[in-house]
Amino acid sequence: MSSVPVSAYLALALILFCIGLYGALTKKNTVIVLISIELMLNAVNINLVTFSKYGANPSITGQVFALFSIAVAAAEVAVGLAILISLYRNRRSVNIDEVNQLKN
Amino acid sequence: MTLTGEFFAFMSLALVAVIGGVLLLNLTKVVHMVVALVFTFVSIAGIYVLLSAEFLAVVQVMIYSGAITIMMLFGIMLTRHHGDEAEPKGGTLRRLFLLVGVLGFGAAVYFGIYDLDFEAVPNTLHENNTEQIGISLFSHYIIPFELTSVILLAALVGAIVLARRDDEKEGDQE
Amino acid sequence: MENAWLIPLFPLVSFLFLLLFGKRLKEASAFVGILATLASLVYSILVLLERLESPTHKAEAVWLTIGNLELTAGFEVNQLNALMLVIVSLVSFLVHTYSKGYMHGDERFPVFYAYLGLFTFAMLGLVISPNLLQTYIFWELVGVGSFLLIGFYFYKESAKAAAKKAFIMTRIGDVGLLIGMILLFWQTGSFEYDEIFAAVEEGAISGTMITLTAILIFIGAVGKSGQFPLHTWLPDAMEGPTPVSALIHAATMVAAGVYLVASLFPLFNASETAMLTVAIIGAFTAIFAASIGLVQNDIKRVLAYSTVSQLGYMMLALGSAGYVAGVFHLMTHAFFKALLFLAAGSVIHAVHTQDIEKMGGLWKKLTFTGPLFLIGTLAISGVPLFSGFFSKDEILIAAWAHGNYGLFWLAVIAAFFTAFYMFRLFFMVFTGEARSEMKNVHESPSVMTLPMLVLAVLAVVAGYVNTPWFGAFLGDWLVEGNEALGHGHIAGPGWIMIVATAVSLLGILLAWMMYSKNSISRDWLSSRAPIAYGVVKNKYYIDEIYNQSVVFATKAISLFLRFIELFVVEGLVKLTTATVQALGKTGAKIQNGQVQTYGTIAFVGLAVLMVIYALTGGYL
Amino acid sequence: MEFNYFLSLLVFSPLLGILLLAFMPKTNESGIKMLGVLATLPSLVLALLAYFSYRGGSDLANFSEKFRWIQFGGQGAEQSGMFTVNYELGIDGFGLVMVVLTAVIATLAAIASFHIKKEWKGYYMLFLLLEIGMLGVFTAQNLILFFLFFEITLIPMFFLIGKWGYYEKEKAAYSFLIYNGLGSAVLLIVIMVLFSRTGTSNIDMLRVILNTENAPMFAPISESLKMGLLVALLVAFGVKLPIFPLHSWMLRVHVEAPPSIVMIHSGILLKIGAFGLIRFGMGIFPEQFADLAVLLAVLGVINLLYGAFLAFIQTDFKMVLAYSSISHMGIVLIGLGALNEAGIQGAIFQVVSHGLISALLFFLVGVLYERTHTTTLANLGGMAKGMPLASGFLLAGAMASLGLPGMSGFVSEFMAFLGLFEEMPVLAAVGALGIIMTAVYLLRAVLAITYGKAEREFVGVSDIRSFEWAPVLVLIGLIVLIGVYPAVLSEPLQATLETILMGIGG
Repeated sequence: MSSVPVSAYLALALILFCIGLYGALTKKNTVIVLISIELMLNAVNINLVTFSKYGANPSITGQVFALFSIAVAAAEVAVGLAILISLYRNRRSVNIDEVNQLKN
Repeated sequence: MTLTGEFFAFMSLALVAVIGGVLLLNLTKVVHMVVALVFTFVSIAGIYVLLSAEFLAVVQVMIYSGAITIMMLFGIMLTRHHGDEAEPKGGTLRRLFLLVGVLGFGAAVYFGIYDLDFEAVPNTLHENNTEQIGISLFSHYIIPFELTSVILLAALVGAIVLARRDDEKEGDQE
Repeated sequence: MENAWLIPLFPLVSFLFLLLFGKRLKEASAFVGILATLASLVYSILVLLERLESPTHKAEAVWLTIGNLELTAGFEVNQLNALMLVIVSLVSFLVHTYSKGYMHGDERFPVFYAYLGLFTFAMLGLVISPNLLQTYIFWELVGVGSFLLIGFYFYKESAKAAAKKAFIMTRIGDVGLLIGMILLFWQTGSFEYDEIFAAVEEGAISGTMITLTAILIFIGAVGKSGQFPLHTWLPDAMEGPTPVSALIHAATMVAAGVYLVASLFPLFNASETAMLTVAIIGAFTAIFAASIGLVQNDIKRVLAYSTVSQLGYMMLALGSAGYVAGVFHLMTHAFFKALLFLAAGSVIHAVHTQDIEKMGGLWKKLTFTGPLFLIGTLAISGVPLFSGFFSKDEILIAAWAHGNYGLFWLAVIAAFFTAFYMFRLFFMVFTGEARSEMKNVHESPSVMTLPMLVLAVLAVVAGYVNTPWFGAFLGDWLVEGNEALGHGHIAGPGWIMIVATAVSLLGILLAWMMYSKNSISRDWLSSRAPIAYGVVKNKYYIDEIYNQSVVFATKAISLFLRFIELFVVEGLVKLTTATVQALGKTGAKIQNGQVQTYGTIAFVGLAVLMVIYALTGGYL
Repeated sequence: MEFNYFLSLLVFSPLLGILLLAFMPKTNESGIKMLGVLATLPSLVLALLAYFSYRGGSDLANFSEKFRWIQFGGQGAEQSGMFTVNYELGIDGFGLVMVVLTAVIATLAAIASFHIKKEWKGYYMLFLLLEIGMLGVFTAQNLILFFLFFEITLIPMFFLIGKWGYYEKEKAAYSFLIYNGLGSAVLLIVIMVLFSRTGTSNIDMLRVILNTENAPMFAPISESLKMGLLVALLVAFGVKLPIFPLHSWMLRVHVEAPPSIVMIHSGILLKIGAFGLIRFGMGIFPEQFADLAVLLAVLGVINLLYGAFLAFIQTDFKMVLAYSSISHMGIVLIGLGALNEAGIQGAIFQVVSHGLISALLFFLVGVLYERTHTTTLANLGGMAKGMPLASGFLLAGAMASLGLPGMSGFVSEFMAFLGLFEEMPVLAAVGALGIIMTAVYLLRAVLAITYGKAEREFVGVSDIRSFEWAPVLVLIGLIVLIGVYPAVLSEPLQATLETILMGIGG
């Protein structure tokens, strides 16, 4: 039997998620914001994999989903960086404070 | 809870992951932050191994620790950074507000999971893990799999278009 | 007697008629008023005569229904009421007649008569009321009549102030009456006098309650009858035309307080404390007002303080269980005080001043008014054979017999004061040399002197209906069939009569020596004890004290409440608006266009919701 | 006798006037004014007809009318009659009295509106709309209809104050709208809770349902919820009445609105608060109301004294009257707080009596302002010289207001205190101080205007003339009539009182 309880994995995922969230909402650098979002996705992946093993109905599905998630995250990073670069070209800055087009 | 090797492994991996995350928040240089996060990603790969997901662990190392981190570093390098990486002043109220929110959220979720434990059911995930994933992916999840490829394609095209259109604009201006 | 309710209606008709057509009638309005009061007078005399033989008549109808309660209105003719009817309608009739001469030439002549009609109506209505509620209604109406007449010269600031003061001071008393009356109602279940008395007799009300209600009702009487401490309005009320002072502030309305206590006598009699309160207030007022009267220089004010003092006598009588004495003095006082006021009016009419320092030597010029004034003075001073002598004597005996020895001696001193200041007034006005130039001094027309003559006759003879020598006819009749009212005549030691005579003669003598013969210097008192003189001269500074305390306190409370209004109530309003505005501004500020801010807000909102769900277990 | 559509006709007859006014040329001043007054007459005639046929023995239930109007909920609800909102009008004794009062004061205020100086057309159209709202409020038999009419009164009032008022009219209009809008919002919440939980909005049915054990309901209404609803009602109608400390809007309206509108406002609109409290508060939640009785009595005494003391130091006659209204509404609360026959009847009497008296006083304020262009006490004085009649009536109005016997004010004041003395003698004795204060501040103000030395500039002013006689005489006449012969008012009320008291169980 496992000596590490489910809740420990979940707690780890929670901590990472919170760190990612905090980073995503406070960091000024857009690159760091993007990477913080990756961290949040990773935390979610941990949950998926954990439940795939220790869930009420363990199966491979969780891992498959994590895989999908990683794939989508990779795509997202690609697009995100593309936007970042185009933004930088327009504004000469990656400071997220200066991105406030929503206001106008 | 018994003190087993698995426990030690988990504890050390988790510790490294969390430290990586905290460093992400506290370091001042962008490159250092990304590097700190590499540790986190690798530890997460280790956690996957503990959770009998060897294939996923490898993918994690390849995609995150490899591809994404490299891309991020390229992004950083492509965008010029002024010397001052110090956080701009102001926004402390919002940070505090957010911190309270995050802690509240964490507490609320932790309240939900802290004594969660399922009846452990014997499983066979660790046997031929990659094969299992492959079977599942190409039989049951074939349509999502194909759709993922569409997404990746779209992302690829999108990224190119985003970058190129700006080039043209710049070219027009120049 | 079945139609006694018509008596008040005559003046009411006169009031309404003059209100509508007075403008066209001009001075002919006087005839309307005189005729109406004459009708009332004749009817009242008929009712009185009938009442001498037949028993009390009472008739009532439902006035107001409150669920199961039925409040009634009607009229009652008992001995006291019948007597009051005659007194009121007689004085009213005489004053109506007198005013025709006195008010001649006033541009608001019809209005004056209309007001007189209103007052007479209310006063007559008051004295035939069979229950407390109706009494209260007319009680207030006479107050209004008095208010209107005091303020008749509305363009004078002093008249305005006096009218306002009169109304408010009596209103204070009225609230006492109202509270007492309502408390009594919930104790006995009725406003009817006879039912209240029955309940008192059965012991249905606790002793404390009797005392409480009696004293509360007495507060009403204090206000109306100008007793201490609510007396200050009465001297000021002299701002009204003099016939008004004679009618309202001497003979009728101010006596209403005495009448009220008299008609509720069984209630008062059931409580020793209440009786003692009445007696003490009465005796104190008697000597207190008399002492002020000693030094006043306004002819009407002297008479006003004398009225206050005499009313105090009546209260003392009632408080000493001298029911008959009180009512008797009420009657004689009505006659001689009305006479004095009318005579004073005649003097004022002739010399156009009220300051006695400026008068003097009028005896020869006012050949008719002078002797009549003297008769009144003699009567009020208690000189034997005049009416005031008998009634005052009765009061002194009642006080002695009831065991109020201290109050008795106070009353005796007050009697001395009375004789002194009344003759001081007489000597200063009528004897000696004129102290200022007076032209065109002429005797009043007969329409003014005739009423005075009638009153003078009554001032002399009215006393003989109730004397220790020829039988207490009035007393026996008043208490007939009602033991609760006490005996018709209270026997007292014979020396009281001698003492009373002696003090009044002493007072006259002293006044003669000071003001006529000048053998004692006039400023004897003012030079010896200037402080005491100043205090008395300024009416013990009561007005000033009230101004400093009650009026000031009222203003302070008002200002304090305005402070609350401005800062608390309005402050709350402003706080609310400020909060709403601040919320709106914050909301606008948050919309800064940054994704992170939006994300923060959205996420914190989610977190708050989650925390709430977690804490409430998922169900709100 | 059949009275189909009688009440609808009564309530909506001013609509005819609005339609006709719409076709009048804007400049035809006298025509518009005449039409405006005439348009109020049908309601008056019908209201009086209803009153006299009631006094003649006709049953008030005959006047009721009812049509199915709006259906909420699905098929099943329609069959069971639940969640149906009917258009239903009806009157009981209290409603009848209020309708007559409204019709009378509306006509008189229409006459008083002759003083209005501009845009008569719009004025009279709004005025008539206001009258529809007021009549509807007193005849509506269900809460939703009541609410609609209640709101109809708000909008014309807003424009009437904001357009035809004095210097700070806009501010007054806004504070009127905001306060009353909030009150309405609270009222709407109460109505919706009741409607959604019981499936009916009919007042009589609500009374039955809420006071029967285990009556069928969609969702239970606990005792504490009932209490909450009652408190909400108290707030909603307390704004209207107004109860301290919700009164500050009303002062502004009294001062800034044109006098003819204040006649309506002080005469009737404030009374909707009292009407609502009696009809809904006391009618639907009798038990909870009994629990709140002490609070109400205390609030009443506070209102009475607070208004009186503040009226004492005001320098503007209109402010004096405004605070006097607060003070007099305290007597309504005192009567309600007493919660016995005498008290409630006293409260209703006070509602009617104060309606008449304040209408009279504000009409005279209008007359005075018309001539002197000021209502500041310090600037006035000696008006009895130049306009003896108006001064006389002003004095009479003040006397009625301070509760002189023989006038309506006394009867109501007396009964309210009679009631309260039975229940809470000490509190009542404190409140009785208010009777003295009333005399003090009213005499101070009225004497400052009428007595004393005449200001030279006002010597030549004319007295009451032509059309001004009608309101004065009618109002004085009614005040004296009620004062001398209160049965005209008390008899129609007896049945209503019995119903209310049965609910309270006293």
